[in-house]
Amino acid sequence: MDALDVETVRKDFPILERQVHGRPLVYLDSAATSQKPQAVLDAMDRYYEQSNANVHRGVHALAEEATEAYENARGKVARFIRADPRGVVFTKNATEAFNVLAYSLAANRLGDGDILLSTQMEHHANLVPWQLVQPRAGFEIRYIPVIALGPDAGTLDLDAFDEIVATGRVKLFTVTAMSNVVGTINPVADLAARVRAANSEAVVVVDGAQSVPHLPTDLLALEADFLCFSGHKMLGPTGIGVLAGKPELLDDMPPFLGGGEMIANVTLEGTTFNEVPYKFEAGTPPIAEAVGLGAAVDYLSALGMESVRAHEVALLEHVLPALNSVEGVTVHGPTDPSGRGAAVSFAVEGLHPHDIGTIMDREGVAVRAGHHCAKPLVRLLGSAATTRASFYVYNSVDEVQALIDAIEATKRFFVR
Amino acid sequence: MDALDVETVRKDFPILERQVHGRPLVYLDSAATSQKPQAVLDAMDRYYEQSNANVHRGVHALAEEATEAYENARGKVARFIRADPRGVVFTKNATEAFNVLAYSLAANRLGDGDILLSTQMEHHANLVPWQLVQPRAGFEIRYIPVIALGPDAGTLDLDAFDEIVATGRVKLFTVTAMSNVVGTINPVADLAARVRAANSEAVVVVDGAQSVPHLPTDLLALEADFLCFSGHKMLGPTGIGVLAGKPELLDDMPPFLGGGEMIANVTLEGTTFNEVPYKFEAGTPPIAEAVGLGAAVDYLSALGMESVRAHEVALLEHVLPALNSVEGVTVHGPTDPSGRGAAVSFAVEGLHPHDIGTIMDREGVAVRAGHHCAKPLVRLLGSAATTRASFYVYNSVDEVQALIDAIEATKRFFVR
Amino acid sequence: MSSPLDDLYQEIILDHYRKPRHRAGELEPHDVHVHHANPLCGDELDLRLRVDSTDPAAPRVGAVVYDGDGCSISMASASAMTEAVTGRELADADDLGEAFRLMMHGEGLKREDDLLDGVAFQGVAKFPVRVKCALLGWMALKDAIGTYRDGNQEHRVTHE
Amino acid sequence: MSSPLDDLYQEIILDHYRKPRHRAGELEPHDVHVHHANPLCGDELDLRLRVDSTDPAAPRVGAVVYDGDGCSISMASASAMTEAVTGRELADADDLGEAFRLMMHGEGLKREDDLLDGVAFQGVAKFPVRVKCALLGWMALKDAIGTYRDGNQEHRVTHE
Ligand SMILES: Cc1ncc(COP(=O)(O)O)c(C=O)c1O
Ligand SMILES: Cc1ncc(COP(=O)(O)O)c(C=O)c1O
Repeated sequence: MDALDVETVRKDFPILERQVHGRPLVYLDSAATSQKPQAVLDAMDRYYEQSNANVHRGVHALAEEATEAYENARGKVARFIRADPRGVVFTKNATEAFNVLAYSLAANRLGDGDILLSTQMEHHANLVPWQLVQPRAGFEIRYIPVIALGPDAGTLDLDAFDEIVATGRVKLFTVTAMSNVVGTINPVADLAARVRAANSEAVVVVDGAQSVPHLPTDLLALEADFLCFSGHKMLGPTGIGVLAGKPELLDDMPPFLGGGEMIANVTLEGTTFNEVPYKFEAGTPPIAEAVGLGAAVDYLSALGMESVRAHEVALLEHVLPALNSVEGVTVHGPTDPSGRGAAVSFAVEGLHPHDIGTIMDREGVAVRAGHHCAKPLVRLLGSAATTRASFYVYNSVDEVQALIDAIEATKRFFVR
Repeated sequence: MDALDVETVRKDFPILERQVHGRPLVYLDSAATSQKPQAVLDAMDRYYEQSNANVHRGVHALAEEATEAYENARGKVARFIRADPRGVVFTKNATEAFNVLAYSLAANRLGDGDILLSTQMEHHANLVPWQLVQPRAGFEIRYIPVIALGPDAGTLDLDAFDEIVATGRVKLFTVTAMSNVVGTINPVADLAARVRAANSEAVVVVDGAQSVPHLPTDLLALEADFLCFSGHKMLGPTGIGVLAGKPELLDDMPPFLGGGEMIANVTLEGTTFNEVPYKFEAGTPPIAEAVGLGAAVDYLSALGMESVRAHEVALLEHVLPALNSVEGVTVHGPTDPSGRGAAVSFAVEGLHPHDIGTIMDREGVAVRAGHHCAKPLVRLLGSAATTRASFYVYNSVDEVQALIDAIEATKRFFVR
Repeated sequence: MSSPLDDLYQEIILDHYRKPRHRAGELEPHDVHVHHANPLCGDELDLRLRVDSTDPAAPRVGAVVYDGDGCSISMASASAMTEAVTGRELADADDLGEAFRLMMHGEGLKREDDLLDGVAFQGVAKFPVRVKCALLGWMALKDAIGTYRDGNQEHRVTHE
Repeated sequence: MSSPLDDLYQEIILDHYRKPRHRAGELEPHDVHVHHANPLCGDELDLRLRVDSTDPAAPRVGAVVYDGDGCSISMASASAMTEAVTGRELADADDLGEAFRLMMHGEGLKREDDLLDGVAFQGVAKFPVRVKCALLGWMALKDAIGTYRDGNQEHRVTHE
């Protein structure tokens, strides 16, 4: 495993040369969306400048090239997460992937008496879709609580988990592999195994929106049936996400969106559907975006996901103690870098996250202030909002210092 | 109205410099997807290289710039079709837009005894979604037949239309403004008025996937409640579509996809939803794609949509007689350029569209062979497939000749 | 020479933030209590209003207090609002709120003198994401007056 | 020097297209009729099979005819198929079909001599979108044999 050379990496990201309010940009908001390396932009431009056509239906050269580029991207993504390409469905974002599962899987497989088990640390994308279909399907939604205080703060309450699982009624278990607010890495494979042991019919869904960009991913090892994630958080473009899963399960699911591409035959009386993954890709797919995501995956693979993770752990080893040493700062979530990702939420006594975010921005430091689309968790942390700094391959130790300096500046600003 | 200078336009499209099998590319497949001008690619690159961030939730400079870029694009699209920006929802493609309407509108507003009136010339995107929700909602789907033969071939059977409308039971009417197979321009405003006269509660949905790229569009003048179209067919990127409609109607509709952005508040017990258009934009939206679509709209507006249309009519005035003069060739659909767009399907006696498409490709001419995702219509034309040449702003009269030459070459190939 | 940030966090605003006026979780007696939330930012505000009906034809803001969890802009603006409206006729307070709203949307500055320290929030208009924060207290007041007129005592509002 | 297009449309293929063998919409008597469609391309094919059970332990292709609406590749391939399988034991015809399928997927050329003109379709493998066309007739035959073995007489299949 090669250590990641941040200075070299940074050169690949044009936006990092930018100034914000006369200061160099310190981008610490990758958990919201990542920046893009030149290679990703080039791959999309090349696609548009040389091969652009609609896929799957054409006999002309561009259509064949476009189809090949699109399907190659599917193959790259499949290899990146060790999945069967037949089970790699391109969606518009992670959110759509969850909706496909809610409408086509949960609403059909679950009913009265069944429990859909989720957690209190989920992103809205992994909460709202289930809530939307629940009234019609009639299953019950339960949430594993998150421990608020003490050494295990920010982790799942496993006793509560075991208790719910012991009912044997958990038919669908959905959990994030990594919290976008407090960074917690959940023991997904272990939890999945326990759910399956209690009910062999249970389906396990994993939110990989934060884990796939930052950790080596092996769908099989995760013991998951489905994994949802987004391209834009892993150096890829906006407009593309992935629903990866077992082809057999996808085969059994009714289609969700209807339209072109997903059909085998259409008559005015009815329709027969195409095979997976196409059954779930209605309409013209995000072709250039798939190409861009393929290039992002190539870029990450060239760095090596082990190296990416090691780089972030090294950053965490700087940032956690540095934050804790600032008076009035409380870091949320796991304290040991080995148990967490590089999304770091914190509170500053007496200061509101919005004010912190605004003042830090004037220092060039981009952090996020708010509920991070995970209101139930943020509420549990005792506030309506947190300030979150999140790191990625292009962030350096110097930027950790810039963060700390900006927090100090913010404090001075309000007490002056 | 300035006439469009094709040679100048062509310089803006890098892909047109390409060779295919040693011949200059003659791209006649714009009805499937259009090529992209440099300005669109540049706008997206600039976004990624300078302002990329997630939208709507950030207080830092990039997040504000990204939000502004995204919302500006919404404004541009709204002005382009004369719609209220609050009623402009960005989807992933036209197909998703129809699905939103099927799941959130038809499945809720229509029930037993109601008729959803469609036509036999619709694209699968405007057939399958309604079919998917129909069993649950219980409404009846009726189709206006298309006249197969005679001077009105390829147009809607208006007598049959009037008969169905006279029942007063048509609660939703959906029709394409322009056929993607035979080019027919439907008298949408007139049909809409008749439907509303018979039932003031009726909702009118227009498929603008082919019309918005090629004709000046005025949502009000169309008398439509909703208009669905795709970015990639109008010089914009893949990965973005539009559901445009009356904000009041969107307000009344339950949300479709659940997730971040579309919520006002989330608790573990339930959710309240954001206002329109955000209620229908779950998850991270196609931000760069919206920026690209905004640039495409700027490009088209600079050409002038009247000029775009005039250019295509001029091409049709060449291509229709030229095709008709080739022995064995039958052109489908309206014969008068004023009643049709520039998607031209034809049959060549004794030759199968797939063979035609393959041989033409060797001549550098990209046409589409197949059912064009409009099987019911293509079946009516008497075959399982047609060959379709479709034209756009960058196509020249010389390319019409290239098409004719390629057809002749194909005929020679098979009789040699 | 003032930087935009100075516009946002004027000394007057910081002063209201550090030394809030009429910030309290109780007001006894009171006629109306409203709770307003800005869920996208996470700001929350409770406002209690006592109406002075000495002249039943022209009821006035007898007293108004606020409390909440929010950024400096939202809390300081609520503080400045309480000073500007106390003692005014309800209709007049409503009108003043409208003047504030227009100012925040960059649509002109009316009743400058009556807004008192509220004028200091003009600079916030340059920070679109923060405009909602500055409006929160005023929206709550407007809602409290409406709730009172409707003959009710409690109202909860979530701003989208 | 052959161009890829010549590979696709070899003289042999064009010959089968122009002068189809065993192309007919009827075969009396027949044991099985199958209808296969490739909806994504629009190809449709009817195949009728008469089984020769003189040796009940080793039934043979007594006669096979096809008809349909499809491109030159699909129709010519079906034509070449009928010549290659007529008279063969059903199990052997199945095996030959598998050899053809592997060849089309670029996985080696087996039973070259038995495939007769079928070998000419090798070049189609370079045109991925056309491979399905070349396979249509062979898929129909395989299905007809299976349908016969299952004791049925009719089957309709839509290839996805
Ligand atoms: C008339 C018509 N409607 C709808 C669509 C669907 O568009 P998309 O595939 O971009 O969703 C198309 C394009 O294929 C079309 O031509
Ligand atoms: C943990 C988690 N899940 C899901 C999502 C939703 O991703 P998207 O907005 O791209 O659909 C996000 C990102 O916001 C996330 O952090």
